[in-house]
Amino acid sequence: MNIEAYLRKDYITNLIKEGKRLDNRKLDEYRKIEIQKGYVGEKASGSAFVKLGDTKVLAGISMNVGTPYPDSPASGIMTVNTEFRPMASPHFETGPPGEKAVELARVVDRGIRESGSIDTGKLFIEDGKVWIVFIDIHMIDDGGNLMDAAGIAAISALLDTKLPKYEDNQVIRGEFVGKLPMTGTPVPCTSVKVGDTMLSDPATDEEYAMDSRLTVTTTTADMMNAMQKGGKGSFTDENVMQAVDLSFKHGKEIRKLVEK
Amino acid sequence: MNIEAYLRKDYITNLIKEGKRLDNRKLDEYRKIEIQKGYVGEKASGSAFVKLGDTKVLAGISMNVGTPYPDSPASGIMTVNTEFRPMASPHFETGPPGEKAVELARVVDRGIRESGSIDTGKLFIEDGKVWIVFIDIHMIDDGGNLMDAAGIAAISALLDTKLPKYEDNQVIRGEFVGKLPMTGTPVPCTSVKVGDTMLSDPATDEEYAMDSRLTVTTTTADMMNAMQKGGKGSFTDENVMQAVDLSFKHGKEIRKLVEK
Amino acid sequence: MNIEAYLRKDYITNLIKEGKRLDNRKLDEYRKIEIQKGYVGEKASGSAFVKLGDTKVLAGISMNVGTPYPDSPASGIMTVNTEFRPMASPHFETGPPGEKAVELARVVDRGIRESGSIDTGKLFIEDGKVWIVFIDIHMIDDGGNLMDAAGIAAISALLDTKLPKYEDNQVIRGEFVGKLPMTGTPVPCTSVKVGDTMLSDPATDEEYAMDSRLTVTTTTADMMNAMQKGGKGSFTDENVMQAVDLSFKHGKEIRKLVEK
Amino acid sequence: MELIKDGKRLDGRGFNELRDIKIEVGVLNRAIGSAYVEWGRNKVMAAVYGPREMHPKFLRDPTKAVLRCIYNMAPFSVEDRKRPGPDRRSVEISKISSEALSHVVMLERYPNSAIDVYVEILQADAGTRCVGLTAASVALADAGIPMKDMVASCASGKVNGEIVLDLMKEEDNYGDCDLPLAVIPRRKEVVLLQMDGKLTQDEFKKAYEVAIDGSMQVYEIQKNALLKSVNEVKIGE
Amino acid sequence: MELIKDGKRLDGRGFNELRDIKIEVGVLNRAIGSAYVEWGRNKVMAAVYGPREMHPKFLRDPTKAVLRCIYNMAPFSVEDRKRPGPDRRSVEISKISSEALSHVVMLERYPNSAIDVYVEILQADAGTRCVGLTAASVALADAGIPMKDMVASCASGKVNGEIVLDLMKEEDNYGDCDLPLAVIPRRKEVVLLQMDGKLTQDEFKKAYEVAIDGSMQVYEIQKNALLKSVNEVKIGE
Amino acid sequence: MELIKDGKRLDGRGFNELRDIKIEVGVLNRAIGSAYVEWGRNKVMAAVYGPREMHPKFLRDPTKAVLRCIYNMAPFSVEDRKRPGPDRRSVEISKISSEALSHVVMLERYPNSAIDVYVEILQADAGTRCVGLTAASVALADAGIPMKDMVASCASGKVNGEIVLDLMKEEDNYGDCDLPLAVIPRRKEVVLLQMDGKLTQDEFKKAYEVAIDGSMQVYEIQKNALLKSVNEVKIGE
Repeated sequence: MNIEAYLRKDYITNLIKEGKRLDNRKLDEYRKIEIQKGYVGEKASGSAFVKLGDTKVLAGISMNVGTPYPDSPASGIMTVNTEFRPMASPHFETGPPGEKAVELARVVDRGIRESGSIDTGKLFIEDGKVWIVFIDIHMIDDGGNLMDAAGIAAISALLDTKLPKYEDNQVIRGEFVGKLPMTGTPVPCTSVKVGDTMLSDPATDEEYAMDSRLTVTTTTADMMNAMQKGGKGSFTDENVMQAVDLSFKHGKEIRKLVEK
Repeated sequence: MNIEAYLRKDYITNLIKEGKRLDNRKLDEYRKIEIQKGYVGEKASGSAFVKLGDTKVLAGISMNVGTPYPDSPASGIMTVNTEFRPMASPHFETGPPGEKAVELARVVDRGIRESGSIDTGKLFIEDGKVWIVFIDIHMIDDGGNLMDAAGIAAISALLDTKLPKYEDNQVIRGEFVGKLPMTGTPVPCTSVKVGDTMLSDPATDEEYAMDSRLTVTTTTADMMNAMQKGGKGSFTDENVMQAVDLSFKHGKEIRKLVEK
Repeated sequence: MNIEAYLRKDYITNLIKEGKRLDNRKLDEYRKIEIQKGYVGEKASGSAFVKLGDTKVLAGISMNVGTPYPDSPASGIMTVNTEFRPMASPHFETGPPGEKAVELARVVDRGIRESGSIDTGKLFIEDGKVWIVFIDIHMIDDGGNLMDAAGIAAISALLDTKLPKYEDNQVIRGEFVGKLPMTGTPVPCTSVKVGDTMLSDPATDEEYAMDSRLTVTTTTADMMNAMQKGGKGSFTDENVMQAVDLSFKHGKEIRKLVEK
Repeated sequence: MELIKDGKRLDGRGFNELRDIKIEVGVLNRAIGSAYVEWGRNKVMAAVYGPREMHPKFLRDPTKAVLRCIYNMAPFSVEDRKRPGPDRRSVEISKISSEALSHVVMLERYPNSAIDVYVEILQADAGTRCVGLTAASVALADAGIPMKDMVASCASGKVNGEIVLDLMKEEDNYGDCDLPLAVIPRRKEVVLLQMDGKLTQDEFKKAYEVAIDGSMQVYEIQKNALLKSVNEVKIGE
Repeated sequence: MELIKDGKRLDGRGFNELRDIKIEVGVLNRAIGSAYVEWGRNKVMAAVYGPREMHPKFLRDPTKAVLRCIYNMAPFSVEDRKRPGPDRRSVEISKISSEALSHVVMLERYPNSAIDVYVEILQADAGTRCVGLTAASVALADAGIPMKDMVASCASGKVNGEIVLDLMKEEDNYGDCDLPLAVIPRRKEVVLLQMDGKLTQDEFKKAYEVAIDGSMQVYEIQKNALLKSVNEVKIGE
Repeated sequence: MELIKDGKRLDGRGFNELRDIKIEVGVLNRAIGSAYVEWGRNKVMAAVYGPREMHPKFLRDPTKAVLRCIYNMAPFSVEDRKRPGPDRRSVEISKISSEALSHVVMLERYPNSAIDVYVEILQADAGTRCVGLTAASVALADAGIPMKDMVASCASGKVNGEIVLDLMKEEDNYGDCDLPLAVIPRRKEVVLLQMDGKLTQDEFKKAYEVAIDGSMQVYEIQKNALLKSVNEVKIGE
C-alpha cells in the first residue's frame, strides 16, 4: 500500500496544482450531502445516516438517566463517542479508539458543547438526576472527510431526538414527552492544504496528499465555536483566513440541509 | 507442535474410522468421573474438584451480598467465570479470558440459568440487597472435554454450597443458615464428530482431530436447557439427533454421581 | 545496550572488588541529598522534589474525600502510586506500571503504613466520609536507587502537606485547617551486593552490576517497619545484618534532612 | 404474557412464517464485498475485507487463510444503550459465526492470509446473530470469494407452548426457548446450532426442523438478492 | 465573573502581556535533551530521547524518523487529583503536539528511527499545551537534533468581551474563548491551532494576531535560554 | 486479640513449630513437573512448563533461559471473593518468587528459552508466598530441570510480643509483624526476604534465625516428598 500511496499522493498533488480534482469538483466545492434522519428510529431516541459523497456515517442518540456532575448539579450531560469500525476502511482496526477517533470525537464534542446547542438546563429531572445524551457516531464507509460527516450526523441526529417519558424512577421506552431541547446547529467544515492550495471537503485520496487540515465549526452566520488544525504541515495567515471564510460559507448551506 | 498435531490428527482419525479409540473406550463411553465436593471447604461457600479421566477442574462458589438487577429486584444473581490457567495446558496463556474461555463460561451459565436450578427467588435479603452466587471454575489439567468437566464441577459445587449467615449488614463468614436453595441438576454432555463418526467425551487428542462439537445440557430425563455447536465442521440431522440421545443418556448417569 | 551493559558490569564489579566506586564514594557512603519541599506548592496539598546524587524524584500529595474501608470505618485512607515516566530513563516505557514500579510502590507504602506515620485516626470526617491521602511519586531522572529517593520524597511530601478545609460537603481548595497529622518519619535505605561486597545507595551502573538488593525502612533509632530483598542473588546472614546496620545508621542521618 | 392469539402471533404472523426480509448487495465502497439486511426491525450491515495479509504474523496458517468474523452491536442499536466494545456475548457470537463461515469458504486457496468479515448490528430486534450470518454470507459472495456453499440462518423457538419460526423481540423476551441455527443449504447440514430455554426431546426435534425450513427460505431470499445484484451490474455496465 | 478591572487583568497584566516565563535548558542527565519551563504558575518539564531504534517494528518508516510526543499531567498537577494514565484530552494534545514538532524536525535524516519527546506537566494553570510545546522545542534543540525552525506557542482568548493574550486559570475557566496556537517563527506559519468557545469572525482575526505576536515573544525567550545555555557550556568547558 | 495462652498458640503449636505440611509430587499430567502442597489450611498447586520457546521474542536472553513465576490466587481461595486477574500484590509476589527461583535453576543451560512456573493458591490461610515457593521448587525438581539447590521457604513473625514461626491467618491479621523468607539450604543463604510490621533490631535478628530454622525444616519435608516420589516411580516402573 505504501508505494501506491506515495505515487497516488504525487498524482493528486500535481492535479490540484493545476486547480483540478479527481472528481471534477471545484476546489471549494463539497460533495453531495444526503441526510436521512430517523434511520434507526425504532430503538434509538434519535438518529441520522449521512452520506457525504461516498462517505457514510451513522449517528445514534441514546437518552439515559444518570447523576449530574458535582459542579453543575442542575444540568444534563452530553458525551460523544466515535467508533472507527473496521468495516469502514481497510485502515481501521478493532480495539479501543485510536488518536484519530479521539480527536474527531473531541472536535465534534466541542462544537456542540461550546455552541450550547443542547439546552442542558432543561435536562434536569430532580435532585441528583439528569438526562445523559449519548451521541454515538458509527463510521460506516470512509470516503474521506469523516470529520464533517460525523459532525453533520451528530447534529442531525440530535435534531431528530425525542425526549423519553420518565415515570416512577424509570425511563419508559417508546413513549416520549417531546423533542430534545435544541437551540443551535453547529456545523464543522474542513479545508485541507495540498501543496499551496486550500480545498474543501477532501476525499480519501486528497487526504493522503494533504499536508494539513483545518476544521472550523460555525453555528450562525457570524459565530464560530470550535477550530482544530491537524496534520504535519503549516498554514500561512492567508490559508487560515481562507479556511475560516469557506467554513462560514459552507456552514450556512449545510445548516439548511441539517435543519430541514 | 503443528506438524506433530497434523500427524496425530491423521492417526486418530483413522483409528476412529475403525471404531477404536486411543484409550480403548467405546465410541459412546465416558472416562471415569470422580467428584470431590468440599475440596476447598474452609474458605469457599461451596466447591468441587472433578476428575474426568485425567482432566481436572476445580469449581468454587463465593456468596456475596450485592444489588439486584433493576428488572428483577427480588431475585438473587449468579455469574460464571472461567479461568483457563496456564497451569492446565501448554496452550493456555495468562491474560484476560480468550474466546474459548468465554464460550465455555456462557454455555455452563446457560445450562444453570435456563434450568432454573438455583432458586434465585429465595436469595432475596431485603430491598436493594440480594445474594450473588459467584461460580468460579479453575482449569487445573486439560486432558480434553473441559466443557463437561467444568459443567459437572459447577453444579457439584453449587450442590455443596452453604448459605452464609447475614446479620447487621454483614456476611458472617464461617456461619451458615442452610444450603443454597437448588431445584435441579443440569449436566452438559459433549459429543464430537471425527470424520463421519460421533463420539462422546473427547480426550485431548480427539479434540485435535475433531471437526465439530455438540454440547447438550439436560436437567431431567426429558428436559434440555442448553445446546452449543462448536468447531468448523457441519452436522447432519442424524448427527444432531444422535448427540441429543447420547446427552440424555449420559446426563442421567452423571446426574446420579453429581447428586450423590 | 546489552554488550555495553555486560562490559560495564565487569568493570564495576572489579572496581568494587578493590573497594572503589566510580564516583569515589566510600562503600557505605550516600550521594548528596537535596530536598525541596513545596516544589509544586500551588496546586498539590504537599510536595517534595528530591535529588539523590543525580537521581531526581518528585512526590505530590493530593487530599480528597472518600468512603472508608468497611473494616475500618473511622480511619482515613492512604495510597501510593508510582509513575516510572519514560522521561526518567531510556529503559522506561509508557503504559501501566510494570513489576518494578509496583514493587517500589508497595515497599514505600509498607514503610509508611506499618510505621503508622500518618495518623489516619485523625482523618475521619463524618460517618462514611474520610480523607484519602494520595501519594503520587513521579520519577524524573533515574540515576540509580529510585527506591530510596522515592521513599524520601514521599515522606518529605507528607511532612509538607496541609489539610484542606472541608465545608458543606466540599473540599475548599486553597484553604487549609492545619498540617496533615504525622507521627513518624520512615526512611528506606538500600544496600546492594556486588560480588561479595555490600554497598550503600547504588548509582545506575552499580545497579547493573549488582546481584541483589536489600531495602530496610527504619523509623526510629531502633524500630524497623519494612524490608524487601530484590534481585536474583543471595545474601549470607552477615550481608543481611550489615545491611540492617547500615540502614539504621543512614536512616538516622537522612531523617534529620527530611524533618528539617 | 399472551404472545399468541387465535393462532396468530403478535405481528399477525403464522407459526412458520418469517418476518419481512430485505437484502441489498454491495452497499459499501471501501469493502471488497458488503450487504445490508433489514429483517423485521433488525438492521444489519456486513462487510468483507481480504484475502489480505494476516496480522499479527504468529496467527498465520501456512496451509490456509484464517477467517475472522467480528460481530458488533452499535451502542444505539438497543433501547438501553449498549456500552461500546466487545462483551462476552459478542465474543461468543463472533466465535461461532467465524466457525460457521469457515466451513464454506475455500480457505485453502489463500494460505497465510486473513479474510475479515465485519457484522454491524445497527438496530436489534431478536435473532441478530442469524441476520448477521445471513448478511455475512451474502457479503462474502459479493466479494467474489470462492465458497462451497452459502450459509443461511434462522432461529426457531417455543412461545406460549408452540414451536414457532423466527422470534421477534417480545417472543424472545417472554418466550420459553430460542434455537438459532444455520445451514449450508446444498447439503442441508448445520454449521451453527445453539439452544437456551426449556425443550423436551420431541419439542427439540420439531423446533430443529422448523429452523431448518426457515433457513432454507432465507437461502432463497439470499439467492434472489445476489442474482438481482448481478443483473443490475450487467445492465449498468 | 469580573476578570478585567480598570483595563487590567486579575494579576495586573495588560491585554497583550505574557505571564512570567523562565526557561532552563539541559536539566536532566538521562535524556539527550531537556528543558524546564515555569510559565506563570505552570511548571513543565520536557525530555527528548533519540534518534533511537523504533519499537514496535511495524511502525517504522523507511523514509524518515517518526516523532512521538507524549503529553502527560502528573496526578498532583491540579487541585483535584488527576487519575494517572492517558485520558482522551492528553491523547489529543499528544497527537497535535507530535504533528507540530514533526513539521520542524529534519526527520528524513534518520529513517527507521524514533524520536521521543516527553512532556510532563508538574503543575498546571491554563495553557499547558503551549507551555509543553515550548519546552519540547527547546529540549529538541538542546538534544542537538537538526531542526528547520523552532516551535513557539502561546494562547489568546476572550475574557469579559476583550481579546487578551495568555489566559491564566481563572480566565480559562470563566472566559468566553480559548485559542491555543503555535508558530514556526522564521516563516511565521502556524503548526498548531485550536479554538473553543464563542468568537465572531472579526474577533477571531484579532485573537489570531494576538496569539501570533505572543508566540513570537515566547520565541525570543526560547532563543535567549538556548544562547545562555550554550554560553554556559562554553565557559564551563 | 489474645493469640498466645499458656505458652501455646491458638492451634496449640509451640513458638517454633510449623503447621502440618503435606507434599505430593507429580500431580498433573500436562505439566512437565508439578506439586501439590497442603500446609495448615493452605492448599497450593505448582506446575512447571519448559524449557520451551520464549514468547514474545524480544524478551529472549541469548545467554540463558528466563524463568517466569506467576503467582495467582483463585477467586474462591479466600472468604471474600478475590477478583480474578493480577493485582499489585500478586505482581510483587510473582517478581520476588521469580528472582528467588532464578538463583537456583541452571538457566545458562537453556539460552533463548523460557521456564514457566505457575503457582495457584486454591485455599489461602497466611504464608501463601512461602507455600507457593516451596511447591514451585518441588515442581522444578519433579520436572528434572537442573538446579544448584532447592528453595525452601517459611515465615516468622511477632505475635503478642513473642517471635514465632509460621503464622496462621489469625496471627497474620492481628499480630505485630510478618517476615517471610526463603533459603537455599546447602549454603544457608537467603533468596527471599521481606518484612512488614514493627521490629527492633534485636527482635529482627531473632525472627530471622527462627525463619531460617523453619525453612530448613521445610527443606527436609521437600526432600522426603521427592525421595518418596522417586521410589514410587521406580516401584511403579
